[in-house]
Amino acid sequence: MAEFEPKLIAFCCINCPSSSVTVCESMGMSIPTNVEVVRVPCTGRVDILHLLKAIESGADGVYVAGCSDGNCQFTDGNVKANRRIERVKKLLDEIGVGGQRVEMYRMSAAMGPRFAEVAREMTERVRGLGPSPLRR
Amino acid sequence: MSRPFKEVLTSGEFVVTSEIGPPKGTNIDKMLHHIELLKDKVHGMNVTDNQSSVMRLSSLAVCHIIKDHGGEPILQMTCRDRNRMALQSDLLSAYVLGVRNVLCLTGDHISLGDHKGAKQVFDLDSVQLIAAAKNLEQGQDLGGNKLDGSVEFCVGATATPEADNMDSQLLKFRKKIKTGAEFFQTQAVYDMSMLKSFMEHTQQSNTKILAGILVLVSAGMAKYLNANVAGVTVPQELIDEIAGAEKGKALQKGMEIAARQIKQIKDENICPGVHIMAIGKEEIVPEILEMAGI
Amino acid sequence: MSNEKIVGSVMVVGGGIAGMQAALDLANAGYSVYLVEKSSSIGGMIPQLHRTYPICICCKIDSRGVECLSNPNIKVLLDSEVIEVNGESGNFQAVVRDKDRTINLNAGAIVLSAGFEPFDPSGYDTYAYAQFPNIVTSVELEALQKPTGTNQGILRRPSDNKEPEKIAWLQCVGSRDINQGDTGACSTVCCMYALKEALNIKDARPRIEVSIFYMDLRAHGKGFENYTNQALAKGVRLIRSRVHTIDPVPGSDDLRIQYGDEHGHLQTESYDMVVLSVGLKPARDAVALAEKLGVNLDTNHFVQTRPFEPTTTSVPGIFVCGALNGPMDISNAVTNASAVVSQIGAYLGPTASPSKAKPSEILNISAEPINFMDVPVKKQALVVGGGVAGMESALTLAKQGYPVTIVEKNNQLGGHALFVSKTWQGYCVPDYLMRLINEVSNHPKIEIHLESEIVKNSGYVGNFKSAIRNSQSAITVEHGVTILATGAEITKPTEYLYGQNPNVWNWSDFDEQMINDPGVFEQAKTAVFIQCVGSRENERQYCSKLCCSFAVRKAIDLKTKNPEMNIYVLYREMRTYGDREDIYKQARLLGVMFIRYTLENKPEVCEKDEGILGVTIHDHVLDLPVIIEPDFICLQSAIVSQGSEKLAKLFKVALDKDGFFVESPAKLKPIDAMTEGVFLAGMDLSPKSIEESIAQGQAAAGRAMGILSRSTIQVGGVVAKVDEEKCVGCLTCVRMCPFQVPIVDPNQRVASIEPGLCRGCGICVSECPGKAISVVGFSDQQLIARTESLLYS
Amino acid sequence: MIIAEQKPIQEIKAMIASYQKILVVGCGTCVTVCMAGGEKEVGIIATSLRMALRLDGKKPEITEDCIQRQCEWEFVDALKDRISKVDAILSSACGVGVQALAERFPDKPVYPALNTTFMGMPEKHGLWIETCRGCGSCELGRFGGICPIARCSKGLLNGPCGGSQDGKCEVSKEMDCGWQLIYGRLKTLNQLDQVEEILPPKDWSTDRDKGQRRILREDVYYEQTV
Repeated sequence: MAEFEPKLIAFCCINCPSSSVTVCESMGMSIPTNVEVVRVPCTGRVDILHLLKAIESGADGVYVAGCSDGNCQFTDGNVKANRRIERVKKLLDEIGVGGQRVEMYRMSAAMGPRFAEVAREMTERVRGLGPSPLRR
Repeated sequence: MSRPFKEVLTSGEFVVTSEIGPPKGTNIDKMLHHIELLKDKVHGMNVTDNQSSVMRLSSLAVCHIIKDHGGEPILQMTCRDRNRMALQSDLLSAYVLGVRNVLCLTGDHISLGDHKGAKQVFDLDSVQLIAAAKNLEQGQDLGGNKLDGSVEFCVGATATPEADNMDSQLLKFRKKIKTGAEFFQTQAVYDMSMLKSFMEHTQQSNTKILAGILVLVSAGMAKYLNANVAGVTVPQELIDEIAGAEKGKALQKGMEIAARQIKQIKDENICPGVHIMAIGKEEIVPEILEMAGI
Repeated sequence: MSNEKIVGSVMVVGGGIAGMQAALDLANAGYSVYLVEKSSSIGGMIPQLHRTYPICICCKIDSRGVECLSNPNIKVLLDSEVIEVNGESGNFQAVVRDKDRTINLNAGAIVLSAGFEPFDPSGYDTYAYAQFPNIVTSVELEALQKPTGTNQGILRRPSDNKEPEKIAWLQCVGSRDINQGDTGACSTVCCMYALKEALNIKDARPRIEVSIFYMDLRAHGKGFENYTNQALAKGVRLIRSRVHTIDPVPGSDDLRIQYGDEHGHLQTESYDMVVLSVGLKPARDAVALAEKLGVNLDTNHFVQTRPFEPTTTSVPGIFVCGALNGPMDISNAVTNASAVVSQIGAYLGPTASPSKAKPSEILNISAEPINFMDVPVKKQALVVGGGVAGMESALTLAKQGYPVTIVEKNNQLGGHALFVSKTWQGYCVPDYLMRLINEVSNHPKIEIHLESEIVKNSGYVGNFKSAIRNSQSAITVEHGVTILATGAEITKPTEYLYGQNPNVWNWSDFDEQMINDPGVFEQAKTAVFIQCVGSRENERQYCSKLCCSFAVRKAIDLKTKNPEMNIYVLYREMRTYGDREDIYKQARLLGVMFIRYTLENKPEVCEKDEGILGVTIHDHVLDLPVIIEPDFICLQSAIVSQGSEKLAKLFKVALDKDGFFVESPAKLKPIDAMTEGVFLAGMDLSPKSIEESIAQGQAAAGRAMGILSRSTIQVGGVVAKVDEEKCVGCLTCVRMCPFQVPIVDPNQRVASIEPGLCRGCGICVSECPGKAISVVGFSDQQLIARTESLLYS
Repeated sequence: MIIAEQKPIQEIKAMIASYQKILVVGCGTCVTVCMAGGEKEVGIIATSLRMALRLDGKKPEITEDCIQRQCEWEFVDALKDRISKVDAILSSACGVGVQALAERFPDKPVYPALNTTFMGMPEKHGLWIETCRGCGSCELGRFGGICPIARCSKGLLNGPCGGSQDGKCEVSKEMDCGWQLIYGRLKTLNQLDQVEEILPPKDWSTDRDKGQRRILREDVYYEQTV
């Protein structure tokens, strides 16, 4: 049987993490094709509903890539996003989908390889969890 | 046979009271043993009322048992579990059963005990409960109705000498006196200088204030009191003293401390009496009194 | 594009951060710019760096290069060199040669911004740099750390590609050293970049041991002390010592370092790698060009500027900015560049520039049209604070014809400079200040409100409205830009017998006394200066920056007048950064005694009979207590912000934990506030010297010109919008917006968001419990639809 | 304002699991402001329920709506058409709204998505505290504007109990001692004499002990004809 390839959605701030994507690409590192990126002006724009809807629509995992600590150009959009992620994790645990399918990552643009690393890390994590129970 | 508590209070003697904790259940053997042990050694035995919000045998029933065994009971009543109807009714019952002393308290919050989901009452507060008892003595209930046969009590209340919010505590203290409290039994005190300064605040009243002596059984208990019990502060030197006791001798050390403080209170005439609390270990009270020279 | 005429051309030589910033600010103000860069790309040093301090912003700088290349007003000449310059101020003719051809161009003014080059340690045996592969320069280390480098962000040492476990930095390599490399100046930036490199390594691999060997830790800038404390907390080791020998460890590629510790004992330690924190030297080509242009250089070969004109060279029409002006960090270089632009503006006269779209960094992901609205710009400025920074910015703008309103809370202009007698170089401050106050007071375009304060502010970039109130009246002004330059205050010491003994002075009183009665302290036999009084301890964990230079200057002045005087400076770190190192050296030569103390061993001051003072201090070198009986003591007390909460709130500017204004985090914009159209200058940002305040005031004017020169400004675009039908006025958006943009007017009862102020982050949209806010291009529907389409495809 | 809190999703799911078509109705007033049941939370509840039920092998049709106030007949009536098409209603309003829906749509089962908790206000954004118990006879004038009934955990009228320490209540160190607040404020106002007086037991007849309370205002009363 072919190995399960998780479908992931990454909500990605157009600042540091998006630059990080560019750095990745310029270094010739590929971002796994199972990760689809949705760009947002700031991770502070990512709503609980967006994450839940992504899971409902069949994503096996969702993560949010925000700027590193203290580097949000809107002061603390990344911190606010992080708190929402915590609530989504609890909700998904309650529902039975599993909170581990959702994560927040912080990165600076200079950490180019980090974006690819995060994409792989999350892919591996979700692969370990198996397909979303909503897709079974 | 014991003397009426009111008579002791006015005699000028050094007053000693102690506590009896009703059992959780109906086995009263151990409690009876304590009653026998204490009835001739102390002037009054307080019976706690669902102490710490833990459901137990009723205070009124135990007071009646003490009376039967020739002791002098002090009925503790809290406002937590009964509304004004039940409280007044129980006061009438106490009187007809021969109980003549009542200590009126607010009571711990329900959430601190073993029935956290219970609905707490607090229809009256402690000042209003004192007033209710006094009112019954006048042959009237709180609804303004006449009684057929009134009551006569020696009414007591509590105070907290080591409270950090002394001003507002004194506000309530004054109200209790004004309402008719005849004696006070205080929350545990460990710091004699704080006790002295509290007594200075209360100089104008003629009410008898009995200092609460809670026997320490371990350094752990002392630390617990400091961390979790409002209005109680065990000074560091006492903690060190009990912590320094030989293994297995902590209780003995605690008894020594209690005896020493009782002696100091008596010798220096800080208070006209003491109220000894030995939660669950009432058998040690006579020995403490002996050590204190009483 | 508009067909308004563009006047004035400027040649900027050097495409590093300062050159790029100058070019962009000039272009935005309507000048046409030739940006001449000798290498094949612009960007300068910064693309070579791995992260910056105290906050990392390197990822935000790339766009500046792109902007330069795409701006129609900027012509970028790569691989180019200036061969010859003729003509004079207002009409220079330059000959520039690139790989293939020679270009003749005309320029009204020239900006020298071709910066610095790192000190090359290869010729110096002490550093053994050429001998051992595992001794690298800090510049090489940046490349080794970079994720885009050959090691993909994993630090490996050159000799064997091993991941190092122990790394040492040696400071002051090619700085503060006239024997080795003829560089007397302190390079200003190395302490901080070494800390940054060490901290980044610690963050990536906490088990790596990092040690920095230094002489004085010069963490004098805004946020630097805090950064240092962070580094210490994370295990960066600081060793105060100058290393004298580096030897190989036999049988390995490791290196052995010998150094004398603070007690004079010889210590030996082995390291896997040694990093030389190389200093900044003016770039050779730039120096050659400057010499060719007849521009004066200072003793350290940096371009010399005129007193109180931090970017003006000795040749009219030629300006300098960035590290060619003296060693400086990135944010000072950017400030310097904007200051140059304002000086050129005042010099060449204003231009009319086209209206420009509100700079939007936000990509539109939907097909939804983004609407902008053209709003005329109020070509007028409001300057809050009439100190040096405020007056310089006002005057610069007024000289270009823009009306300026100055609001000063005191009853006279001048601010803190009224109590300063000399700059660290020894220039006379009162003369300068009187000239400036006269010029400002008599300028027809400047309106001054003394004993007044701002009580209300509304609007947005290009269209602000403020209410000014004094005891008699209240007026309203409309202005396109706001410059906040409210200054700072000096604390009154609470120790060292201040206020109890008349001979214990606070430095501002001391200097004021020097202005009023220059000879007053001359006859003293012994003087003591105590540094860091209330700074870098307890609740004020920051450096007040200018006190070291102040004390050294005063010591020199006193010693020059009376060579017999014994002068002691009791300090914790001697922070005479940059060219100030020269006066530190001079003071030592004159015999001024410098004794270091630690926070645990602060000096003790007592009063003996008849008010005679006694100072006891533990001397580290002698390891003995030293007792001094001074005639007077001068205390360098801390500089604090003067309670700007109200203004911060009015103008939507954040305050840092020390109460100073916070500059925009969005990009490297050291004088832009978080709110567009609001600029910050002077000591309300952080403590600084007069020349730095002047530069900031001018730079604020330079930034302001970019807005005032436009006829209209575009607002709207990617901004949040409230659906009034759905809004219940719950205040969530008001509380959650990082920039305090949404308001719920008690009369309207629903929220409103001013499109001119909204930055489009979308935080309020995600927080609104009634779903009453949307942001153009990023609505819930759009984001959810995008997610679904990605998942279903 | 009425403060409410969302029930756990599993509890809500258990109530509505047997229905196929469900309408989740939010309320645009108090519960929107306290972030428990406005349009945003309705979306979260609906999405969460859809997922939770799908995991049980069901395919429910869950739709969403949010009206201005669930405690007014006119706004509730506007839901008529939508409600006629569903099997059950999940109300994310306070208990008042839930009951209004139940009364208006007697043939549709109505379930609460929230626990209606108290009357209070946000002390900080995201932290709400109870400040009024609605006892029906306000004594705030006597206590310096701080209610001993709502803010003393024992509702004492004559002063603090002995359990107050460092200004905090014996029940929780997170909770201010209501009596310390009262005492401090009256001291500031120089009105301590107001609490020296011994207060008799409170007349609780205006509390809810007489059953459902009602207020009839003759001057504005209007008999609705539906």
